[in-house]
Amino acid sequence: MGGYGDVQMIDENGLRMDGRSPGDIREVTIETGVIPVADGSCRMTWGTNEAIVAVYGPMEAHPRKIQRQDRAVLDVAYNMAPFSTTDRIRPGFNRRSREISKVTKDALESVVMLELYPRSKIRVTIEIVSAEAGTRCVGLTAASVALADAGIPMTDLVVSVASGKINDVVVCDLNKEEDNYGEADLPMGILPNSGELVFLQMDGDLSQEEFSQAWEYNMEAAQVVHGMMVEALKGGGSQ
Amino acid sequence: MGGYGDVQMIDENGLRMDGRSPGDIREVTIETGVIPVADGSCRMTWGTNEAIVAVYGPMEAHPRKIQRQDRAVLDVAYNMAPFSTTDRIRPGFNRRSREISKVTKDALESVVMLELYPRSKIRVTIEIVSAEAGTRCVGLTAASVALADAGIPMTDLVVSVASGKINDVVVCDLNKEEDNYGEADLPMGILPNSGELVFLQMDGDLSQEEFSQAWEYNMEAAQVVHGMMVEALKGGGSQ
Amino acid sequence: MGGYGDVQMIDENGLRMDGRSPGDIREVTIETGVIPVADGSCRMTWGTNEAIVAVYGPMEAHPRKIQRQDRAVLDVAYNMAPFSTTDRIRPGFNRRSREISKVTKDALESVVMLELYPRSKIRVTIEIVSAEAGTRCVGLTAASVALADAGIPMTDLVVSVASGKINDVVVCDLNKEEDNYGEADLPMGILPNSGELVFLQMDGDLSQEEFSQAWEYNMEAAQVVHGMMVEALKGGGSQ
Amino acid sequence: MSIPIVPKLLRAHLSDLSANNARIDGRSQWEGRNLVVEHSILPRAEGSARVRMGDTIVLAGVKFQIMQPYPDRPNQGGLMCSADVRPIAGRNWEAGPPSPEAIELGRVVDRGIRESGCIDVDSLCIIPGEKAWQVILDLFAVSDDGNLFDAFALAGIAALRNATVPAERFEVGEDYALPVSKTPIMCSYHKVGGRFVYDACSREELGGDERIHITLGDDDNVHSLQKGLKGIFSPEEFSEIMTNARERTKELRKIVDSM
Amino acid sequence: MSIPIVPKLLRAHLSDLSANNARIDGRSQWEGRNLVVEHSILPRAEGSARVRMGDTIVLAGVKFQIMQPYPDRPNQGGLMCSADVRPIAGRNWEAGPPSPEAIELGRVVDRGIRESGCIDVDSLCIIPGEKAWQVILDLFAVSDDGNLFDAFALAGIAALRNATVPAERFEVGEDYALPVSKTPIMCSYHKVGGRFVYDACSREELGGDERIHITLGDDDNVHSLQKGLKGIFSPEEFSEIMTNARERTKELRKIVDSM
Amino acid sequence: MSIPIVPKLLRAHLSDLSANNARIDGRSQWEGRNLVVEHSILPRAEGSARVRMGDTIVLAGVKFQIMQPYPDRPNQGGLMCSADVRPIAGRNWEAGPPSPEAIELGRVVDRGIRESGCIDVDSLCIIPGEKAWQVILDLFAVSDDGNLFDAFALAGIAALRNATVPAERFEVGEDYALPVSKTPIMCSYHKVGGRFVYDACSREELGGDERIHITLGDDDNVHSLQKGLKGIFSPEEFSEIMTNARERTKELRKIVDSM
Repeated sequence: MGGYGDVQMIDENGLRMDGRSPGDIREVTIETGVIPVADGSCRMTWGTNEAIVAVYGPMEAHPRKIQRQDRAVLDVAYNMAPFSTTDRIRPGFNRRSREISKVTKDALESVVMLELYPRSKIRVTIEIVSAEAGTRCVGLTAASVALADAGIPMTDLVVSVASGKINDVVVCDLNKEEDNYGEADLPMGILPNSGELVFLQMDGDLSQEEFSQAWEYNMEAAQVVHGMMVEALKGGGSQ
Repeated sequence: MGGYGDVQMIDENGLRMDGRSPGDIREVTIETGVIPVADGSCRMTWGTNEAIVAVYGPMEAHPRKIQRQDRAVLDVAYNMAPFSTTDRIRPGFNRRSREISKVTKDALESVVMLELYPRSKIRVTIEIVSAEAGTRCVGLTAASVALADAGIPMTDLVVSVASGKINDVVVCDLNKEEDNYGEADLPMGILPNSGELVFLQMDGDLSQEEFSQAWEYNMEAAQVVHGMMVEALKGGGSQ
Repeated sequence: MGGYGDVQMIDENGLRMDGRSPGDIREVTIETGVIPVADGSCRMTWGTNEAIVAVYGPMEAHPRKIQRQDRAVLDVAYNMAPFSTTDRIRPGFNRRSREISKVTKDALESVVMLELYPRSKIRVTIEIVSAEAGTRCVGLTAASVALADAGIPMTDLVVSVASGKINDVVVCDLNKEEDNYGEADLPMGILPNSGELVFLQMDGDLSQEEFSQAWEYNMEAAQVVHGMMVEALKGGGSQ
Repeated sequence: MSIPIVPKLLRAHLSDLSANNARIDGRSQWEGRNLVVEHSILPRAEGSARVRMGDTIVLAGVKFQIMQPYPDRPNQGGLMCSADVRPIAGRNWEAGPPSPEAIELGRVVDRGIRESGCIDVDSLCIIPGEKAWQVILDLFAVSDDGNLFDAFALAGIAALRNATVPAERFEVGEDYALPVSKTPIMCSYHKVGGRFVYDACSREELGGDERIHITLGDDDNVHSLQKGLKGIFSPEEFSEIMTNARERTKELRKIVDSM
Repeated sequence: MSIPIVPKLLRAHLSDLSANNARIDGRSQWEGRNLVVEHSILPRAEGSARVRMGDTIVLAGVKFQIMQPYPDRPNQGGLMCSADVRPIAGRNWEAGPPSPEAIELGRVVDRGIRESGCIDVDSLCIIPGEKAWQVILDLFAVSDDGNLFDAFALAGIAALRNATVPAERFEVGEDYALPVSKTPIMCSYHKVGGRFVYDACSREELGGDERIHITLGDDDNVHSLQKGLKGIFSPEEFSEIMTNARERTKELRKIVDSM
Repeated sequence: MSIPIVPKLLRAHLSDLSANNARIDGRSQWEGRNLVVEHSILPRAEGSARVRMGDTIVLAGVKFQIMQPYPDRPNQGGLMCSADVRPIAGRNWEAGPPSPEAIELGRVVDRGIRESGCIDVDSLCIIPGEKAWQVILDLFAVSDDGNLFDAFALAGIAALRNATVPAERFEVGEDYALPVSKTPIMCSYHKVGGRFVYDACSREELGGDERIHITLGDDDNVHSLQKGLKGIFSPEEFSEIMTNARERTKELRKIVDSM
């Protein structure tokens, strides 16, 4: 986390520079069926983040050595397009993307009913084409919508939200400027029906009280976003 | 293409700096059977270009997943040796070589009777050990001679020649100095018996009339080179 | 080899800067069973060199294409840890390590009775965690102890020692300072029971007489180290 | 890219259609698919475009970096064009280093734009010998239903024409529109069922033979050609598609120029 | 890392044990294995430590390089943390580029140390804008019997606290102890047989589900969290392990601080 | 390099031949194959040679670059030797990153040339601390019928002796012949059918055991040794091949020195 400098990001009324209250999230839009050749897909914007996700499968897993006799394998890749950030990103190997791919896969495997498709493969590709702050949350949330759009059975959707801290105040869903001066970041992946978790990361500095507040904000925001996901899946539908 | 500067490359009699007329090609030599351990091979010099090509096969295609039930697979690699150019070339991955390997393979697959050798592999390796200008043409032409030297049935030989433009004049077979100031390059892969094409690239700037002239030069030069290829295959022969 | 400068490394009594006579080796310690999860292991210190070796196997060789019907395959890797040298070593591909891995494998294959374990694999990993001079010798020697610790049958142990030349004097087992000014290095891998060789490298400049002296020192030192290896294998033993 | 096995049935079906002067999706021989070109769609890019041709969708984004000019060309900046087809775009595209197909795609599109001279590299100089702009055009496939070449080329030139040089952010002056003086347009033809057609869809690519890419400039001059895949064609066939390309590029250029 | 097939028998056995409040190696739910922390064990490193937790053994070594500070932070040096699990450490670890598992390991340990602020990057400046120290912490697994995360984190902070800045060798002043102001400690919990346990051994990792890593600072502040692997957990479960982590990190911090 | 399965029949045949003091191609134990050394055969290289030993053919090319000397050796240039065995040279050589076999080849040839001191790196200095020549020797296999080591080493030293420093092209003075003061020569011996032979052909390599490479200098001093492949040899065997190498290197040195 950055966290240096003494820039004032919260005004005297407790509002943030973009007018949000501490617990508010940015504007979110969700659209399904956006990739005609995919089995399921989702475009999600969140502030000026934009993630596009394609799901292919269940399909034959090859080479055969990756097959599992009792379940499908889930192949998850998270990537940032070269033009998604202020400074261009060079294509290719990237430790950050590898780690996010792995934890996203870990989260999705917790809900996808892989045992229904032995010996097959389901491929989930998350592309961030515009990045603000919180891309891993947008990607994971959009991925669960795309899986639903593809008709892959899941025990629940996953909603991912992050809260953080600026100017020693806990706030939900940091935007880019807040993130530059942020003192902590707590992304979570929440099952909206049970309130359980499948994804959790955190870095920075949070006291136990601040931590509880951030946790609470995430839980509340997850309910809001969940409503929009359900709406999008009713309305949109894959082509 | 370079194309800048106002260096005069054509004299008042319409002759080029090395004395050639616009439609003339450089000196060419062709030799077969130059690699004792290969099934077929060819060394071709063209100006101060030198290409060496080895053909191995038909042989077992492995790993098995690359095998095709109804035909042989053709494996074609074009490479420039480190000492083939004025500035040394670092060995290793190279987008230009990958593209030339691909289009050369596409051209050769159009004439090699792959269906005669199901489940097998034929490997063609083109090494440029001295480069002037037009190495992709020399490599493709030498590869078709080496395939014939290996006794691989083909529907026709492939002759590859390039024409271009210097000082707004269309000329055939640019040499190195001409290429440095060249304004266009049109390499073609021609079947000498039918006049059909299996390879075509072009970059630079050619009006429709210039384009027709360059095309014509290539067609004529192909007949000249074809005669030398047939001669070499009669005389040489693999060891 | 370095070999420049006129630093005096041998005193008037013919002793070296650390007090050793020309034929003496540095202090050596050998310990087995140091890696609880491995089938055999060895930690060897030699001066301030420290090598740790793990042996896994015999185990199933996969993928199947690496299997041999009539013997086990031996997989040997030599590597220097990033913190093993004064200047940190970047992890990753390294031509020097690849070559040392190969010649170490060649040496060990000469004594391990691979034919007893058809279709299986034995994996030997040599990690240099502290490097002074002569790490390839320490690694090879420690590897043969670790193989014995794993109970893998061998026709003999391998003892590896190097002699060299400083100030035009042939000496055994160069330490780091001597190596910086060394004029030659002759590492050998010796079977202590027969006096035969399975490993030999050399670089630098040695007259035929100097070469014979260096050879002789190595043969003598091998007997000394062999005694310690036998002792360690009696005393230690894998857990 | 993993190579799908071509079903003989598909080839036979395409041949039958071709014999009846028909195509698998009902189009005529020289008819393109529905086309939508949008620009300014990527908030972090200095120029961007989205092209949709039927079910093929691509993005193009322009970014700028400051480079040191090459010693022998102290007054020139640079143009770099990179095409990436990642697994999102279709089930046969795989992760990993760029496949020969993706390399060819990027290089062919790059040549068409570069050789047209639409970007004057001398105009990219900031301080001679010290600083110049490097223009980076990234092409990104979202959905591959065939003919990525034309979609990339169109998105590429549209994104360049949409680009603003971010001089303020780099503290070297005021922002200005990237000067793009020409509009090179690529048209691609695939041989399907024995004849060439314009703008093949993926089933036509799968069951077809060679493809030819033609990039023409504002004055009909040829800037780039490429024949790809196994196949033999005659001078007469080439002449026919070149004639078509002269018409078609004019239509497409109007769309881009009017943006 | 090659992924071993998990025998159903092992999972069943672990479930039975768990139902009886027992563990496969006889420990209780929150009990750690035998712990030995040593320092100054690598002659070529500027700081080093060896940690043994049961049959898991790791090394940590600190090296220094001189770097040019980033233009926007001219007074700051850097910290780099790299974890490597090579084939020596266990039969399922394979040679080659770092696996996703090894990448996650390194990044999670890195975050815990970095985010605690235990190293003041401003103190690493030598000449503002020109020279600063880059601290490189290399974590190296010798024997993997489970819970490499905690072993790496512990060896890492111990090695840093043991490190001497080699200013003399680089001819920029006199050597001095690297200032390390805090002692972040990681505790890891695996879900085994349906409940979380502390400090899982490799058989528990193999037959278990998700794991959670918690790094706490001197004042119990949270510096890093990570959930890994497939699995679902409740807020109550998380609350329970967080409570345990607050106790356990205090005990471990004492060991490190007393060295 | 893909590893061909060694037919037991070939090994048995080679043993029988050896027992009768014969070799598979009719040569005697210490007899080399037909040798042709040519120079100045690569128009773009500053020095070049082609060596043909029986059906083994290799090329060597010398190129020059300007480098900045290392801080601790401001008056020295450098020598880099790189060996590449690409698929052209034989059906078992494969494309891709250099195999362990190719790496060993390059490093052994490099050491023989480097350690002989035949190139005085001090003579490569242009401006102390600023500019020096880097000599790059590229070895390239055209046809591998065995003993690439000796062919590479011979072509390498011949190409270096043939090289002209291209000072004019780099605008740092007049061209001059690269000073090469010595002629290190490598001789290689393979154990075939239980005894060592000189200059093995590929069938002998395939059905043989270990190989030993010896590089001797003008005064018979040893500059480099390497034992490769699985096999055990005695001091007596080594002594015998060393004696042979002293004779043979003299003959080969005459050929190179007379060019």
